[in-house]
Amino acid sequence: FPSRKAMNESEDEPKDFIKLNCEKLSADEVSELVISPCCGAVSLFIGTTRNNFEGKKVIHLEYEAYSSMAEAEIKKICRDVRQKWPSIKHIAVHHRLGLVPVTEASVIVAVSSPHRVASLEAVQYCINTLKATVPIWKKEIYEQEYSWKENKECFWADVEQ
Amino acid sequence: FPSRKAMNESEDEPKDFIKLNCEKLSADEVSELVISPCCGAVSLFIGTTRNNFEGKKVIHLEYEAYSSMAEAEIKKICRDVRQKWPSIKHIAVHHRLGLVPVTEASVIVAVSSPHRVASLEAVQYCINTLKATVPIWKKEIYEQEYSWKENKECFWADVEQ
Amino acid sequence: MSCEVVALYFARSAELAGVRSEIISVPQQLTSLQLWEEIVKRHPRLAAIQDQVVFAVRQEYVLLGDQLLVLQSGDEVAIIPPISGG
Amino acid sequence: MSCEVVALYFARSAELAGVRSEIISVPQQLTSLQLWEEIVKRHPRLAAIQDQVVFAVRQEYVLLGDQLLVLQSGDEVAIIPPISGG
Repeated sequence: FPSRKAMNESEDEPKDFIKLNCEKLSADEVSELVISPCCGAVSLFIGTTRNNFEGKKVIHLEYEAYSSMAEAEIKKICRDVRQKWPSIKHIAVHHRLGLVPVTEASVIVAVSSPHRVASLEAVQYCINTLKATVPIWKKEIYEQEYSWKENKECFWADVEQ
Repeated sequence: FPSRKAMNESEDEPKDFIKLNCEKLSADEVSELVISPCCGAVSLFIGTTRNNFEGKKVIHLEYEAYSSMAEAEIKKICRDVRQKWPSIKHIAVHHRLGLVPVTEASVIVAVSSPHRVASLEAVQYCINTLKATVPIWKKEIYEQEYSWKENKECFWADVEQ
Repeated sequence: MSCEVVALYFARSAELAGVRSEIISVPQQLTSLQLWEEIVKRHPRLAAIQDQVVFAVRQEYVLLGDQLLVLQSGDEVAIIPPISGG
Repeated sequence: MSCEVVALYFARSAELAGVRSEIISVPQQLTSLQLWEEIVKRHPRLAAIQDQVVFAVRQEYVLLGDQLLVLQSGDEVAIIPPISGG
């Protein structure tokens, strides 16, 4: 039954790939994780370190996480994605921790689906929700000072800032 | 003036990277092209070859292009993107031609911008418009037969098909 | 007055025409539908896809119809079946 | 009755507390605001960010307020300043 085997989509069960560590991120690695023979679309979002914030020169970013809870919150996002877009196949969320130099990636989100609309919408939902709910913190380090950032998506952030 | 130099965003002038050839595509290569020190966001779309179409097993795809016009049409898309989302920095559109085996990428679109909404919207616009306007053709090769595909976005396609 | 244009065929139109490019002699001024008829005279099998093709004249899309084309020798005229890139 | 929970501090809350984790003894039942007051007693500098923090109790978000917490020894209680991942 070789052809039946190759066609059997259930052999490529939907998977969530979640990783938080200090390693440099790779778009190739993350996209390879989610590519599936029964999918025609992979959408990725890559968050990279900018060299400036309100006119101040950014030297690098430094990330820390409540890692076990962050993974649990990312799993919740994956579960929600699968409810909203049932055709989604694989989801990968890799977040780098520690120092991230300018132009390097702090986060890569990748989603595969048979057709493109689902993966495009889902990757947008993933990164928006990650910014609102996943306990990770970013310190922006300038030449003379630093600042803890606050995502505008975080509902308990100081609205006055 | 080292810091002024590093901050000078105009040194990283917006660029369009367009490539159509038979080489294997790389998400890393395409994302590296568009990453910019003044951007925090890169969005990618990767179109990959599926193993099935309406129950038929797909062996591989074969692409051909009217290359000079395809490049011109992609440049038009880039120009439109920059009008719609003026914050967009770099745009890359790589389309593979010739044989593309199952799970390999036929197209990668990548867009960078300071903040993520612009790049997420623009990458979606790019792939949607590419499918509607860029003269590239895909032949789907099954075990016993083949079929020339027609994008549903192509307005002069046979609606009856 | 006639001129020599470069006719280009792709995908299904190349299969039906049995050729990918050729020089053809056509009137300098004619409608796009008349141009199509000239081409179908050379390659009758193309008639099968008349409702599913457009031209690209000097790399700009032109529908088959009453639009007047003003051609010069060396111009590219491509027969464009439904596209499927991406 | 009191119990020993693991208090975790991150980012600005770790800077203000001067510690990243510690075992603290707290009542088994108290509101989340009372828990916050217990913690501010130990680390008065945290008072500066009272309006900008939430708890994570056993890794679930809890706002500072009247919500009653039922704690057990070993539970994780994290002080969560505004997040900025991505």
